[in-house]
Amino acid sequence: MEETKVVTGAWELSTFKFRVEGEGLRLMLENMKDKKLVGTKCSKCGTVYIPGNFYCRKCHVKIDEQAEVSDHGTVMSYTVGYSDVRGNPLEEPRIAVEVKLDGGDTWIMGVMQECKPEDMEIGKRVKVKWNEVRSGSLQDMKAFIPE
Amino acid sequence: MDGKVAIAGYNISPCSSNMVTSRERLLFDLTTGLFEELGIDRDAVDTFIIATNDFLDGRTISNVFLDPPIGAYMKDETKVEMDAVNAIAYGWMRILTGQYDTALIVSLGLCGHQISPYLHIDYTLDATYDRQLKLLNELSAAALQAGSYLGKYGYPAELLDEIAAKDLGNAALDPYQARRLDGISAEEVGKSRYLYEPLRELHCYPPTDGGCVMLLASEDRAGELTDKPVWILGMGRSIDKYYIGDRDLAVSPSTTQAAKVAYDMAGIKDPAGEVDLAEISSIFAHQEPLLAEALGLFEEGKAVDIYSSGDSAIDGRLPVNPSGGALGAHPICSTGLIRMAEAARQLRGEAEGNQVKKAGVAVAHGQDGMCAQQNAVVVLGI
Amino acid sequence: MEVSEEVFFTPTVPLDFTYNYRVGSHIGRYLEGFKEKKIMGVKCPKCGKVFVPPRMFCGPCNQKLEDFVELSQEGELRNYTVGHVNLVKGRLEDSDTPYVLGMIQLDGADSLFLTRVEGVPSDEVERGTRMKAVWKDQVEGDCADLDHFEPV
Amino acid sequence: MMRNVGIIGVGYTPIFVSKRKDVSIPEMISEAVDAGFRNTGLTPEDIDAVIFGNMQTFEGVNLPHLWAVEHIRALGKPVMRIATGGTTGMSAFHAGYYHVASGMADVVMVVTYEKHSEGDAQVGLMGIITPEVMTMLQAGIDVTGGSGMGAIGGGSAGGISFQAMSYLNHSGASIEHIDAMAAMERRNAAKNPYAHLKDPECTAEKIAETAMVSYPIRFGHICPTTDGSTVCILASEEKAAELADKVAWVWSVANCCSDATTGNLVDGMITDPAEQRPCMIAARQAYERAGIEDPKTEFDVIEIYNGFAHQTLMFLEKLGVCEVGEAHKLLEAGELEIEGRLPTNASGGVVSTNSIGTSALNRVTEAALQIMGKAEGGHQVPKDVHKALAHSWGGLMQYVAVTVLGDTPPRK
Repeated sequence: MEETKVVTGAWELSTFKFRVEGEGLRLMLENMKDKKLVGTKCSKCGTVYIPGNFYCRKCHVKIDEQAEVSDHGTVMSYTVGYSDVRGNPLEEPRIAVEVKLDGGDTWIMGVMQECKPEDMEIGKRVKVKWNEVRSGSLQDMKAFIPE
Repeated sequence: MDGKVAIAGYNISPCSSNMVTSRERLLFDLTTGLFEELGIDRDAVDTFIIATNDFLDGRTISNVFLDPPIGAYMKDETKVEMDAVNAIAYGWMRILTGQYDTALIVSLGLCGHQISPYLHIDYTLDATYDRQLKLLNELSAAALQAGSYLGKYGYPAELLDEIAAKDLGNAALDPYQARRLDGISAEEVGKSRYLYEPLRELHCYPPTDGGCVMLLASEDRAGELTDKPVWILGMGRSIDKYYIGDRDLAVSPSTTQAAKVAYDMAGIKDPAGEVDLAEISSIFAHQEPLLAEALGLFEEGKAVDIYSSGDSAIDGRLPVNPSGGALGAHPICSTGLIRMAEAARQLRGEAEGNQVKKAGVAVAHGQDGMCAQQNAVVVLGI
Repeated sequence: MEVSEEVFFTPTVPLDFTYNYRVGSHIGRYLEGFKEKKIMGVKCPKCGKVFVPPRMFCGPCNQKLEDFVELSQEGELRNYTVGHVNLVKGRLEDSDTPYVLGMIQLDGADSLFLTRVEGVPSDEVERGTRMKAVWKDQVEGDCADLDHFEPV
Repeated sequence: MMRNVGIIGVGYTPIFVSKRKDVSIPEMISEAVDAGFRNTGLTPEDIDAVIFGNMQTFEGVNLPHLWAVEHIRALGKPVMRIATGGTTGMSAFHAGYYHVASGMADVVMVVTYEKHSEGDAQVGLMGIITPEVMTMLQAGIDVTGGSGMGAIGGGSAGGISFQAMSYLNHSGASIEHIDAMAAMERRNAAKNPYAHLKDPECTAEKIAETAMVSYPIRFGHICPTTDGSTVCILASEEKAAELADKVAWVWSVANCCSDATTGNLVDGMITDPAEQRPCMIAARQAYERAGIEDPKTEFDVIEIYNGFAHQTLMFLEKLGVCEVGEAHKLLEAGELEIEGRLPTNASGGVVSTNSIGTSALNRVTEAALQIMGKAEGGHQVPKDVHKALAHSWGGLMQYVAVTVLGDTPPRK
């Protein structure tokens, strides 16, 4: 097989101007200053979304109701990262968790701290570790730690 | 063809150059609006077909977040990555098998604020040649096609002004169009700046945000859903060569082929005599007569007479783009579906200021690719 | 359908996705020709038509094309447009001066060839003009080697 | 009226490898198209419509069928482009099926491809959620900080680890079973001339030696990126009788979607990625349509879309061909092998060959070739194949499409 010349091309994603739904995320961010986690609740099926959503993804109806959820929750799944996707090893293993907060129905992803990989299990109780200084940014929620 | 398929309802977004919305919100509002009008909810939809494009949406698998906002959670959904007339073709076939009674066709193109629409054609070009040469783009290719078309019949460049003035005049009456230039004259069109000669800015579509949804239903189900079903009488699709240097750009063989299939299915023998109106995705002014000729609606070589006589105007003998067509709005992927919806609006007698006198049979058209390389034609009736 | 702009996050992506395309056998052969300032076409064994740039198939004849032929460097201007804008990453920018893009039928070819046209004022371009290829001084087997065409 | 539809031929590029440096995109696709015509004796005149599918951001070419129109011999024909992520190949196949079943075409060619070497698959996958990741950045998160966010950056690989962990937790299977599953498929791939990662001597121990990416996913569990193209030709019953000696009949198709399961901080996930309710719904619908009464005993061959090795086990259970928690026991008992009771991914599966646009179609074509008795290179199963099941998943783990094939027409 004869190798042929290479020419280049690009998909100019830098030219894009995205609008990403932010109503629910902004609601959550605002309240995080006060260590509160506020989402929205579907009045039809009762699903509580955190971060909130302007409509119910299951029922296809508009959502107007807010709902506060706990900063404690349960690990629904987790993974321990050893290398990046290209195979370069990480300096030390990192634990990422999917957590269902008490009172909420969605799983949200976070970094797990103050816990060894061998102590991790699905069903483990965890809580949010808040930053001392909070500004209404995702940084306010530093990590999940054991309850 | 066994069984009939109807358009049970549709919902067109008001289009604009910068719609302050997200993909999810636009589609949620379009679908819930349609469901409300029909008195149904998502349970009444058997299958969902989305027409979006990864390069327009700026993401891999562009439908990946769009299923919940259209009501498709835990339901059957697929994506046709083309102009949505092709998604209609798919929904229509699914219903014809008897396996589904309703199909919701969903499309959006945020090509005003989100992306430069011209890039969408850039990415379709031969990556090893045309994209390296960097001479060809959607506008330069269209200009060459316009030159080829005008040159073939010796038409004056002012014909393009007449076409655009007619379309933009119609568009100003239509509630869904983005470009609203009330009372613009051909002379004023002729004063807009040149992009690529002979095409001026107002001969070309405006970058547009917009979307459209349409519910198709089997004959039995249509009767329950609406008092005003619009029937799909025929459908045809075809494609031309890629290299513009290989093509006679003054004609559109694929449109002619697609139209023949659609007319045969609909039992139409003399389209110019039997069709009452046409909604054509002519995204550049010259494409309207060019495609109307390919559709058998205009006699070749008579475009100057047709436009000067008002034959194709709203109150003319054979109105073409009474909505104003794609020169008023071109949300890529949705444009052909909006043409269908506008045609249905005429057939249902709901087109208000754009309403043509006689509306029994309509032709709608959608296109993809450079210089309308790929075309889809649908014949609608009541 | 529209709401306040404040509802949204409006992220931008700081990078473009890049790709490396293999030109394959036919454009590969074409660009090889450029190294010797030759324009290669490919001939269909069935309909006899000669296409440029070369490609692997003649669609209407369902023929695989393997018969490469060298084309004349002269031909006739069949169609053109005068550009008043440039598209830069999809954005319209006014061009400092109008420029001409031409479709040339090279002698011996059946397809038209898109190129820049120079040596003639943009308001004096005429179809039917005989044109010839002008190469860059240094050719590298790159699309840009064939710089433009100008009147014979 | 639903018409019977049969698969009358398959065409592959001669090889599926990581880099095809000798051909352009359309040239590579034409190799599979040529093979389709060669294997069936058909010519382009016989084809009424063409369905085309791939994931276009992997090559940065929009609507590639426009550029490749002559290479796929589609001039003057209806061409429909279908793209649904990982399920693209099967979604395209389903579109072909409905073309024929509805009577709108008698013979349809489904063309799929991916030429991963021209782009960066990780970047292409990242493109699924770029705006969300950028939103999280804007909302203040440190994306580089933790493996959780780093994992999101890896496209499906990140969420996949959560899926695998959840699956292991509720099925009772262990990471060693995933190793053994991957090893079996690499061995099967060695018998398939159209597979990419082949290792006739592969063992679970060998897979276990590969680097851990994100527990429980090791490198050896992950699919490669492959250049290749696949074509599948479908025909009505009447045309099939005229044109083909062996036919694999389409008994039913079905698909279902849930919600994108990223679980990121812009959209929390509402379903467990290992729950796979869409798979259960699609399978149930497909079985109903095909008249399958007992999926545990009726299938002779199964092809599962497994970008990651644990998915073979997981989807066997979700498809209802065995009980939850039983798949790894079938593996241990050797029942999933080519010679076993329930041969699964005799082709080597996606974990051995992944040119994404083709991957879901290959599940159908491989099942069809098994029915026709035409699987080459030693991966034909020894028993008669009467019924086969093909599965695929896509999107952010929320799309599932399934196809049931049989050796006789489904309806009189």
